Amino acid sequence: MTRKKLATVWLDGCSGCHMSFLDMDERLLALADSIELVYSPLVDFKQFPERVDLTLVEGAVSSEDDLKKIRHIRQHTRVLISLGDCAVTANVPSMRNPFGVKAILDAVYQQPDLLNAQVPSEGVPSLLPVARPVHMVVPVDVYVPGCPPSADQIYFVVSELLAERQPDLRRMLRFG
Amino acid sequence: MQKLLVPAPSDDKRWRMVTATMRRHGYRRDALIEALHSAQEAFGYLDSQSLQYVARSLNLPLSQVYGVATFYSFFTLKPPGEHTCVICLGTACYIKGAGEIIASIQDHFDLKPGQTTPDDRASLLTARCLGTCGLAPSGVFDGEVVGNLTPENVAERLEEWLDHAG
Amino acid sequence: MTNRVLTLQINGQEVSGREDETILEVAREHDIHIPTLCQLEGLSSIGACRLCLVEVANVPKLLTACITPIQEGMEVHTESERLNHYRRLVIEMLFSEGNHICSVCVSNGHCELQNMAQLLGVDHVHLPYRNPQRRVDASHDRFIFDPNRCILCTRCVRVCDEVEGAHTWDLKARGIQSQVMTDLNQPWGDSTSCTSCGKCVHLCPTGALFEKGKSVAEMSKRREFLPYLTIMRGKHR
Amino acid sequence: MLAEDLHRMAAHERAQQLQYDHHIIVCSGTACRSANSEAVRQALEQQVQERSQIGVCTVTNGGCRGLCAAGPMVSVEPAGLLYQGVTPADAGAIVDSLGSAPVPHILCDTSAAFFSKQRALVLEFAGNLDPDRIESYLANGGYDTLLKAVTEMTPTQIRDEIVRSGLRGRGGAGYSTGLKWNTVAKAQSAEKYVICNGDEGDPGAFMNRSEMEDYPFRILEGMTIAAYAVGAQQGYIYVRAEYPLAVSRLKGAIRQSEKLGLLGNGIFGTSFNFNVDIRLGAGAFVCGEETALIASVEGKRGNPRPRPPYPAEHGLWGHPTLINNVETFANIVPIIRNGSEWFAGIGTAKSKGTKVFALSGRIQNTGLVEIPMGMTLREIIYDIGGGIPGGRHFKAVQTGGPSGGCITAQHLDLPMDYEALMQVGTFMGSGGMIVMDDSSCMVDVARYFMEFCMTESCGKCIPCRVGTAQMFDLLDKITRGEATLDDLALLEELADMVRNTSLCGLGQGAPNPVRSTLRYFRDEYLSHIVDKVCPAGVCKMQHREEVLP
Repeated sequence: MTRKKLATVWLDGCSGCHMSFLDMDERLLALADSIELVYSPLVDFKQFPERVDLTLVEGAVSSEDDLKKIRHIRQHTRVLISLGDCAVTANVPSMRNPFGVKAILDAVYQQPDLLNAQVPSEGVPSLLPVARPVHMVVPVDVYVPGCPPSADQIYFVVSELLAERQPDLRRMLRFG
Repeated sequence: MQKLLVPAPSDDKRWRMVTATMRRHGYRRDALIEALHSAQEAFGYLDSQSLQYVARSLNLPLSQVYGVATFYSFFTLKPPGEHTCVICLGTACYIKGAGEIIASIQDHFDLKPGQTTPDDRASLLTARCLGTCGLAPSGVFDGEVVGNLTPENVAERLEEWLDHAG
Repeated sequence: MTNRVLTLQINGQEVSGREDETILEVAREHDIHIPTLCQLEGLSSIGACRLCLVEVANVPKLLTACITPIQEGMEVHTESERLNHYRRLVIEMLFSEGNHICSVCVSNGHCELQNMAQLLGVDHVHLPYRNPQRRVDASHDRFIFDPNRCILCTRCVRVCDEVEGAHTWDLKARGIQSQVMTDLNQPWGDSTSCTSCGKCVHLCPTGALFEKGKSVAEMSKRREFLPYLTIMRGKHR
Repeated sequence: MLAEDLHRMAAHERAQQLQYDHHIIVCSGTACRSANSEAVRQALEQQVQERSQIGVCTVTNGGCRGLCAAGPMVSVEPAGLLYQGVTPADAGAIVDSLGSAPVPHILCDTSAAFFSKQRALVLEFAGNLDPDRIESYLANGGYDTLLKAVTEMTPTQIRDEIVRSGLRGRGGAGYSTGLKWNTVAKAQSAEKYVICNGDEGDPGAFMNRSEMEDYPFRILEGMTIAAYAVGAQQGYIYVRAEYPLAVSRLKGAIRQSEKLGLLGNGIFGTSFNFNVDIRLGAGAFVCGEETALIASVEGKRGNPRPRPPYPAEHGLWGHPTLINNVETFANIVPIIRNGSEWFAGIGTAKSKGTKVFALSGRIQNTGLVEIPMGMTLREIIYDIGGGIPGGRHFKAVQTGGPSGGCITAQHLDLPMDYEALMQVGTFMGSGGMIVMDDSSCMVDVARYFMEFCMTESCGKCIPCRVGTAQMFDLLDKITRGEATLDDLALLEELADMVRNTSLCGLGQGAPNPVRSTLRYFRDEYLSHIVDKVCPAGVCKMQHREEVLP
């Protein structure tokens, strides 16, 4: 049996969803028989592969870089899974949305008591006007809300998808 | 039980109009909107003093009075300018270019609907239909209904008001 | 007033109730769940949240269960794909209207909006978020009002008026601009009418009203007083 | 006042009027006033004086002639002349011409289709009554009908007449007026109310304004008959504060009627008492909805509540309340005076009588017209309305205001009645008719109406509060050229949901302009979305390299 290609992606989030993924513990070993981890912040591949079966996305789409990445990933992924509240609702990253980028950057980098106050502009991707959930940018196939979703839930979703079934856990999951 | 009458906030004669309206309605709670109309007619807008006076006189909670005053768009809690220009945004006026008139006022006088010029000379307001659709686009300049408005003739009138400022 | 007993069907089940009862009351007496958010026993029903809409045979429009009195022979359906679709949209609308960040909310895990989303299977919001800018009012000694989490159910307004009798809360403006506020739209702490009784806080379905000092997920609400007060008031009448 | 007094006053006024050889009547409606009709009247009075015609000619205020865009209108009786666009400078010529050839350059052709195709029931007397003087009304048979009603008919007989006439509510929904009256009459209560809904909030409708300005006594008489028929003692007229002239005319009419005992206790020597008070609206479209209107009369925020219970059983302060539109009340006098059969003989099978429409937008003759139900849209627009100006092409007409829809060229031969309009996806509404030509963008029109509904939503129920805002955002996005087909799908999903789940008519009707324009002008939506082009050239599209989702 060929192993399914799995990727995990970290956009604007706290990495908590990835921690929860790792919390699957020994079940990861069980999964390892049927999946091949082809791209992830947890491993060292630099390029997102041409064809990926399942991609778990953590984090909101907050910057130009996030946007570019997720569009590329969508093109090369069969089943895209929004993992956790940041990907599903934009969650904490969206708390800046009502105020606008300038107000936020000024509040953080232009405080009068800061020495050499200046907004970083080199080597960091510029922020989008608002942080968005992944499905507002590209089509999403499966939603797994939670902050973070539990290891059990992630395991259930991944194993159902590996079995080519649409996981139905809508009433089991909640925001937050 | 006879309720004690609340004294007017000051000896400003304009309060008499408000008091008279409330008295005519027997200080009943349902006179709230009528009382607010009187207060706005007397003072041009509703400040917190008016709202409190009406609330106390009619025995109504402050929040209810504030809620009513802000529900109806006819009431304003901000003092208007010396002159007011109301542009009708009814459908007939919109179809005939009321939107462009508003835009041109915005461009030429830096005045948006609901705003007053910094020198308090003129306020721009919009209405939801003056019922003078036959004259569309129409407006009200200091209480006088004027029809067939154009960006040009509106600008003319506004300039007249603003020029006399100094 | 005579209180005849009427019989009707809810979801195919024969049920009966007094003629002055609503569809919602009769359904609850028979353990049939109809979702609600604005309705609360002990307060007047206003039919605002639209979650309790039900289908009734031979009635073209959907009816508000919390307000509609039962009728003899009525055939009520409380569940259908269409109703569920509408109910999910109502919940999505609420999430899109305010700034609901469950993960950092005092009411996380105790929130009626969050629970309702789960119950109705809302796993994401496909309406654009509106991201309004709303100011938190922490001027009161003991309580905080965070309008970002307010769903305008007006339970606070109703309990303050109908039970406490202070009428500190009311709505200002209208439509998408409406918000609850105290007295003349002043800081809550400056309100002259508030008795600090806290009933509004405990009836609030979300984390919009909460006690100072409570951290994430720590604010669970106590509602036992409401039925008790309602019964006692009934006895005095 | 008793019957003899009424007849004596009427006879006296008629005799007064007969003293004059000529009557010059100047329209004093809002539209003509804003075209300076006051100055015209003063000039005419002055000329009458200067030319020593006092005692021969009288100058009075009159009501609307319908042709609002051509004001100020002046008529001369009994010659039956009508002048349009009169200026104070024309006054001398008009007075000089009395009894001889009319002044040619301002003469209005009253044989034109605009006048000949109309049928005046509500707008009876075509503006010849002086709305400020009860004597003028009495001289033309005013209050005769009330006299007949309270002295010769029982309340049941009156209600039967109204039922048989087939009159339906003129506020828009078209519910049977007679059945509504019966419900209120049957409701058990010591207190009952009659409310006249004059909160004409539809942008583009001004029938009720004109009716209240010109026929305040007729409306009061209709309300009083209604009160007698349902057993009410108190009435309210709820008028928009934006209609100051209507308010002052109604106030004057109430005062004069009270003075003559036509309102108050023991009307015409019977035991029937009825008083009327005015309540000012304050700028909330939702208050046109019955339950919101009641909340507003009670001095509260205009929040509607779910029906049932209907106001007919549980209305103002919890008492049975009859709420009818201004025009409905204006129809009562002719029905009772001429009989239900006469009324039922006008109109179509299910829609009886006439309807007053306000024609505006891209049409030659903007103004007020009254037509028998069942006339086709083509006759209204091309014959009465004089067609589309500037060589442009008719595109659609919006009826029913922000809760209505559009009627397109393919339905120009549609007979105007309640059912026919419903079939093509709009409704009668209160009678606003806004004509659009090929220079109007239908998406922009839909966006305009949605903005209206969004700002007028009371905010009580979630679908209307949030749904109208979301739909407005989507329409705005489409008119900016930034929307996708997914946005269009979402718009349609929301339109269905808001329509079916909103608490009151405002929310339920808010998606109608969208649904209707999507039904007939989907291609315009698609060209905004797919090609990023506004076919009418109204919307300013943002051409961006990459549009962010």
